[in-house]
Amino acid sequence: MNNEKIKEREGLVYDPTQDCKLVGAARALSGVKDAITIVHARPGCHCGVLLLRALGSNQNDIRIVSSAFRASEMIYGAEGKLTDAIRLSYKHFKPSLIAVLNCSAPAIMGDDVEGVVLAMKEEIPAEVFSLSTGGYEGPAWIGYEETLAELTHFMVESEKAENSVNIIGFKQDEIKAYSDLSEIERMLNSQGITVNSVLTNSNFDEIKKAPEASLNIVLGGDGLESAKIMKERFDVPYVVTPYPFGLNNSIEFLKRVSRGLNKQIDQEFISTEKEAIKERIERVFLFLEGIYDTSVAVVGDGGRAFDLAKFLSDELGFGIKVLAITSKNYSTQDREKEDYFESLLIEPDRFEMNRELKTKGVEMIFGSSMEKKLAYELGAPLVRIFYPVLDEVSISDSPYAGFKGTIQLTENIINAVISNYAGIIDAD
Amino acid sequence: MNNEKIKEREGLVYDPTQDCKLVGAARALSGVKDAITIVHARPGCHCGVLLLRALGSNQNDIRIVSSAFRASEMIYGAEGKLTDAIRLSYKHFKPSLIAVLNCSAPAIMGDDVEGVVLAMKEEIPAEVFSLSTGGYEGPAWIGYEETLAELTHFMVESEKAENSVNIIGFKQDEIKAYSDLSEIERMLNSQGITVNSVLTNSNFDEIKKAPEASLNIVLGGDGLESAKIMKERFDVPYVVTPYPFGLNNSIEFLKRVSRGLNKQIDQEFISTEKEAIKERIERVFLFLEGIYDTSVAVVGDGGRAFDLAKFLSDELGFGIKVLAITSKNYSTQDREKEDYFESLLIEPDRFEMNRELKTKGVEMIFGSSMEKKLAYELGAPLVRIFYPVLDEVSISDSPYAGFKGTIQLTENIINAVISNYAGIIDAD
Amino acid sequence: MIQNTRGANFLRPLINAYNPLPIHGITAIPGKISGALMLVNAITDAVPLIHGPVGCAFQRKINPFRPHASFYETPCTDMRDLEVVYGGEEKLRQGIKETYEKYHPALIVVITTCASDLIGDDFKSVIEGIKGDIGCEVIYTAGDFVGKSKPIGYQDALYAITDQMLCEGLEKGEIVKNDCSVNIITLPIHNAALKTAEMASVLREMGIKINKICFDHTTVKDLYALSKAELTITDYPLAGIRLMKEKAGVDYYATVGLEKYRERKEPELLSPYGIEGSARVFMEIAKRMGKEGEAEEVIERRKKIAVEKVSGIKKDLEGKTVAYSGMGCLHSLEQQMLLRDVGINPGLVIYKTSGLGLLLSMDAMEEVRNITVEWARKYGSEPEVLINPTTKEEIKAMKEKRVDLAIVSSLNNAVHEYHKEGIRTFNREDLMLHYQRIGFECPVELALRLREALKEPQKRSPLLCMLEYDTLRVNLTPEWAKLADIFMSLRGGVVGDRC
Amino acid sequence: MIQNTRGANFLRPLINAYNPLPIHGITAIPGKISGALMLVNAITDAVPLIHGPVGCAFQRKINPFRPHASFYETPCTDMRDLEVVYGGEEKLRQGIKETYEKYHPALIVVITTCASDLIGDDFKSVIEGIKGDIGCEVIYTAGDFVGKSKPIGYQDALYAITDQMLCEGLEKGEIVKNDCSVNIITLPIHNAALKTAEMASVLREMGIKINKICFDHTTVKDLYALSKAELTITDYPLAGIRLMKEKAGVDYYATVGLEKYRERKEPELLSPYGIEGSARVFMEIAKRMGKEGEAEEVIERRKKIAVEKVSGIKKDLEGKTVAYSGMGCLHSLEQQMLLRDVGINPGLVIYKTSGLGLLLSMDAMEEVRNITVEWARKYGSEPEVLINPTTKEEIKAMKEKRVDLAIVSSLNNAVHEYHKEGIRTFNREDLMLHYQRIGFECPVELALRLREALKEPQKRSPLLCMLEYDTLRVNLTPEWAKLADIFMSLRGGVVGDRC
Repeated sequence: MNNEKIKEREGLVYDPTQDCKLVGAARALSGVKDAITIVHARPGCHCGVLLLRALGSNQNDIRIVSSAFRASEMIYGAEGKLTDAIRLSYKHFKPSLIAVLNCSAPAIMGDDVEGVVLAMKEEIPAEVFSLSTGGYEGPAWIGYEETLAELTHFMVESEKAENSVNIIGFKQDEIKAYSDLSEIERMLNSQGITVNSVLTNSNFDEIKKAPEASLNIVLGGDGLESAKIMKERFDVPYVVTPYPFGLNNSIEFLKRVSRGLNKQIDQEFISTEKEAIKERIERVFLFLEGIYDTSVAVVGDGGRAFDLAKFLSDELGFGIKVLAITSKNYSTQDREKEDYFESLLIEPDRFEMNRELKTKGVEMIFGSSMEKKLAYELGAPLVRIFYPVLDEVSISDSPYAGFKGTIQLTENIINAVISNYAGIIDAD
Repeated sequence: MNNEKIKEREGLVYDPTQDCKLVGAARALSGVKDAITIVHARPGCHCGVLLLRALGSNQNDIRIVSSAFRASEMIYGAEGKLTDAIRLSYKHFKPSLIAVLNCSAPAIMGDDVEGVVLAMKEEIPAEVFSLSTGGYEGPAWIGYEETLAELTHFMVESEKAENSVNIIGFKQDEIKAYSDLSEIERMLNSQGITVNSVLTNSNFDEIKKAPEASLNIVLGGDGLESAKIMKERFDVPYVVTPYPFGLNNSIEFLKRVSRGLNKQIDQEFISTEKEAIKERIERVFLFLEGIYDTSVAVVGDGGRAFDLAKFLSDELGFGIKVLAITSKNYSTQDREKEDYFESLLIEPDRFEMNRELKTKGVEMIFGSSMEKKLAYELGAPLVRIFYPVLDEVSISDSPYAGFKGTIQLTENIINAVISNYAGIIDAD
Repeated sequence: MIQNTRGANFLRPLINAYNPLPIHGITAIPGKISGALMLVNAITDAVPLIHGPVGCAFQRKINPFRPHASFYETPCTDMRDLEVVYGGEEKLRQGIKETYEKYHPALIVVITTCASDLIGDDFKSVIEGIKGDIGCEVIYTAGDFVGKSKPIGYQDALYAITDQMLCEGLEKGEIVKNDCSVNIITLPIHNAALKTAEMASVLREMGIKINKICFDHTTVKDLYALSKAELTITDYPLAGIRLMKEKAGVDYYATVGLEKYRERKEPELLSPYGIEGSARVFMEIAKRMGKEGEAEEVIERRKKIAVEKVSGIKKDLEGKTVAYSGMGCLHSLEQQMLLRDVGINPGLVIYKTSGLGLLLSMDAMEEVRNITVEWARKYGSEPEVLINPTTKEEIKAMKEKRVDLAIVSSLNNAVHEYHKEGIRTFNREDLMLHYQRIGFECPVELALRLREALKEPQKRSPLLCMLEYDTLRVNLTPEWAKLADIFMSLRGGVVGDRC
Repeated sequence: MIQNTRGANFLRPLINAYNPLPIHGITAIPGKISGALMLVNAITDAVPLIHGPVGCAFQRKINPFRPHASFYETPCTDMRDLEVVYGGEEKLRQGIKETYEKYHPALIVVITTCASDLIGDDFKSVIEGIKGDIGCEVIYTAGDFVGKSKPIGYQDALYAITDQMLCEGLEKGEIVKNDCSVNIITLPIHNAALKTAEMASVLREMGIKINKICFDHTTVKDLYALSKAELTITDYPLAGIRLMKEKAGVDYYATVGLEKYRERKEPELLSPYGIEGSARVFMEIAKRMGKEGEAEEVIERRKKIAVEKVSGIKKDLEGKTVAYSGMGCLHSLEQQMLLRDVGINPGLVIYKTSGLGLLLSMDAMEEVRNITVEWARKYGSEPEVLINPTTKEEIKAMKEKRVDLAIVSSLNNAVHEYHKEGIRTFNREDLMLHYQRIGFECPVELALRLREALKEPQKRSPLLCMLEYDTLRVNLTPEWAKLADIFMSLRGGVVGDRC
């Protein structure tokens, strides 16, 4: 991959394809199942995070509270409101952890959030901590990394359990999160590996016990910082694996984990899964032949989009005209030299990205709900894979990840092509 | 339900919503896994059946052969071609059964198909039979019933196995056929019931052994004729069950089967499944509240559409503005008096049906691929449930039937509403 | 029986799908950026420029007022630490220039954020400094023009337009009036074009021209033309509209006469709906425009047609017992339409103050309640009134009264529980969201829809009945009820954004 | 680099999705009804009436030529036993009347079926009898007008239109000619409008008017106007077009000179594509229209632009070794475009006779093969020729020759196997289906696409490689190969419908 193909943002004005620190932190925290997140901010920030959560994941598991201060409190400080918010959160939810996300306004105002947190720690029998998440302080992925790193502070040294792993970088508000995790667990179990705790999709107590695992799996590179800390502090080694989109990534996932555990890989399991995939794709092989070589764009975060693009190119035979990484992580730079895409955009401005997709003759988009209008303008089907997905739900057992996910992805992709109204418009 | 709500076809000209005898017979036969179907007809009939099969089901399991005769043979008869077709089919596929479907042209020409069949039975070591399937001789569902009835002739008397059932009326070319069958089997197994043979999704040998079952389950009333024959000839009792769309139909399905086997129903299994459904719908309860009361039309065959409509009305709270039964079966008349729909069309002309849907303010259609243009014109999402589905595939484990199907249907329905381009058009 | 226009059938279920989302003053308040974006988005050739960090642009893409219709274009100045320390004016200046070059809009609306507000950037001078260098209009909205009027960002942005664009031109005295014409301005979330079609047609028939309808494919040019009208018709006298009167002499007429009601306490003033309400409103507009003579004939003729149509349908509704829930909200329809026009017979009226509490004080609520009962009596019914009943109690009462139809809100009443008990419902929320409007056709449509609801097949066992709900807020699960409780406690009773 | 028009990007993958379906003479032949429906469907105000049983209408909704675009309107006379015994003429008569009343079309095309043909209904007299009573044109197509010309139903229906509609009018001598104008008629499956745009523009520049382009939103009125042209340009001289010459004096020009080729054996005659091929075709048309003078300048100018553009791209293709598969089919592009225009250097030519066998006799195939090699030599290459190699052999040869790009067909070559071995491909099938057309722009586009293909990322491990394929027909699984074998044996070598 020569560098001429990598494009960085040109202008100053930025129609962002990524979110701010607050959202990265809130996402990480939402996977601590008995935690409450307090958004210490003016109403907009809280409303935004609440909407993302209510539209994009389990609608009955929100756990996001606003400190709800008013404009008038911007002058005298909103520490009182924050104190009330923490008290009320404890009263109503009895959480194990309360995390205060200190946003732009109180940060600039100079609220003494640390002071409030210290005082409340005395008062209520739950852990409380705060994080600096001013919008101007960095992008979402940094907020995510810092939050996971913060969680390591609560972890306790303990005996290692053999063949036990933690999964790091799992985000339970992605479209297929729950079924992806099931499939990943099934794959690991097939190799005699058990999952200790998931960062983040575990109770606070389980997260504290994370050092019991004998290996950390860093999914797609997300949460690498916390894995490094855990290696240093608790001597838990880690492997960075692909997010297991497709057959090859799934096998590679198992290989790296096995290698990390010094285990032999169970080839029989893989053969069985391969056979199952073969049997399913045989049923639609004519369509698969037909859509081979479709020109697509992949627009998603660094922890997922590279691996999806690789699957689409290598296994379905698609032409990846544009790979747009909307949000980096610490592995992104290493992956920029890979070669299954024609053009790579890093954290692009939406205006520039749309222009790029339009000139490249993209026929299908793999993205988030935010690519909906672009897809409409291009007349290209949109397959929603990446966060945030706000206009599609998944409550069935239908992963995109792993061996089963290979079948599900293939099905959805074929359907995205053949089951729209295009035929009628054409016939008109 | 008062009769003013039931509408029959008005005119003579018929833009059909159902197919002819040939297709019903071919569909039944395609589920005899080691059978070859010979379409004895001019090219069009064969091409039509082949397309339905290649686009609507397993693309690597076709087993439909044409006798391929030419116009010139319409004068002197095409018996020679038929003989060749049978020979070649045997030579290439070594099937257990060869079924000759005698279509309009040779039927009117007066080909001695019976004679050919008799001769070939001598020559090749496979069963051969023929059926009269002239397009003018009746609709698809009659062809289906007659084919299953014909299959009973090959069945052999045998000892009954306890808690063993046959499933009749299963059609393996429906969109979710394979996963529906898995789910139905899972449900039966949970009650200690095993599946003996499936009419039709079994080898010819398994079908011959159908009388080993202690009960026949007639899914949605399809194949009733064969169940009656088997009761008479082999003393296998039968129950007609709903097609298990939704929670209530699933429970009702298990109840009827248990009753038919004089078994206690395992309530614990049902409780667990209910709990699972509750947990999943909680995740999307806001959307479910939001789409409650959507005005819909259900356009499908009698063996499925009543049950789906009942689910949509009773459980999702939809208003069934129009229920169009595109193809009857022997249970249809009994069901006409049910009351969860506002207007019922029986085997309607497509022109009249479309007019009805357009005046009723239908906002979503549950139908087949044939309703695609109508849905487009109405600006209503189309959920493809009924045969034929030619523009959507399903190779994943994602049933519409049973307890799991309740979750999958709910997911797909929510997505049909929220994940189209409508929001963009609205915002424009 | 009701015909939809081709190709639009998806919209009702789509909008409804997102409607139960309990935000808007229940568990959250959309910030000012969202409101401003709503307005900018409704102007086809305008582009927003959010002066703040990425989050203020990315999260705001989700439109809290219409979550099904995102804001796909939200460029921002990508404010970082550096600007927070040294100020963001230069970045804003550059950003405006670049925005013009990229998007070539007719208008750039700079939307400020907490961050830019707090660091004290001088938006006004930045804009004044750069305006001449680029080929389009630039204004800014900072959320501080209109006080607490909701939805704050929308109000503020409209004010900014009036103040910074329209009044600018006015000072030069260049307005050529469009004689005897009116503007119709409603919130973009109210489907302006659809809901004002009849009003426009009635006014035209009276000889009143329609200058502009906002917001319906509105362009910047249309905005400039607003000041050509003699009168602006609006639901509520938004700050921007009041300013237009003050500075440009375009007087306004508010269809919901909240101000007058506070003086005169005549409940009719709150309801511009139904046959009489609409007639009153049209006549008042006509008077303001000096068209009483023409108006009388038009109104009488249209009224007559509507009355005839309704009475044709009324027969099927006679003798049916109805329960309805008190509206609380000012969009109230029961008095004018249900009782007077359609002539339904309420056996039961239900009040849920948990919902109302958000919107009106306890006194005001009592007032509304009294009005409701009084009205019912006037039309010959003596309804039982339930205050904050549990769903069980409601159902018990409905069964005792042999209620044929419950006209309730899917957001405040557990309609699926009613259905399970065999009680038919009519969703007030749906009417309000999609059909309610000023004019004579609406009561006819309501009558038709009620008749249909009476015939609707029963829904026997909704899956939603499996879930637990809060006993008071029957549309919220316990989880959400907790969030609502916390929010209420912290805000100390906010005024919602819905109305 | 290649820009698609807005909103049409879905079409290529959608059409491609259904393209590998092995019908059309491989395992089946679409019947005449499908062909007739294709034509009727292309006339916006025409409605078919299938005179036969329901199956002939229901199954035929699936369009074998374009499975993604069904025929949603296929009313039939619902023939039953009774009609088979007593005849269906009365039902047809009633059916025509009712069809008119229901659909109000400008034309009803009665399509007969095996059943109605065999029972001997007299379509002609039924139609003549009822024509006067209804307000539209009625014709019938019975599949017996045009012999074996493929696609039979399409040919037949076009013939029926010419015979029963156009020539009817002609006899009355009412034609007012559209001076110096031409029709362009292609199959509706060939995306007429898209693919003839440049041709129309070139002809217009020469002073030749375009009377009608068929089929592209064609109405019945447009059909009547066909006879006003002086000349019809078509790919193949369809029977209906020949009839138009005979009866209405509208001569025709076939761009693919199959008839002339049979006389003169000049391979160029088979290829109207590429810069020279297009120039020849345009000049021949101009001569027929008496516009040689104007034509010369236009062609020279357009040629020059194309040549310049191509040579700009050629640089990137120089020194690259290419393998290509022999086309066999008459849409052949290698000679004109690949060799002459783009100047590629073929190291390897592959022939698959299993595919060719369907279309040409062995002799004809040998002929085509010789032409191919001769052409390659002429342009300085001495390619190796492989006849019916296995995929393994192909790949081995390609690796030996260090092939940079294999220009092959996804329908005849196992492209996913090449990819697995690191060989880049260019899909001929895709070019043919979506882009190939007469004109000077096409070679430029081809050159661009070839250059892009050379840069395309490798596809390393296609899932399709997991499947078993037939060794000879590498696009078919063994299951389908058996169906194909049976079909071939029974038909004894049919002529396919594709070309």
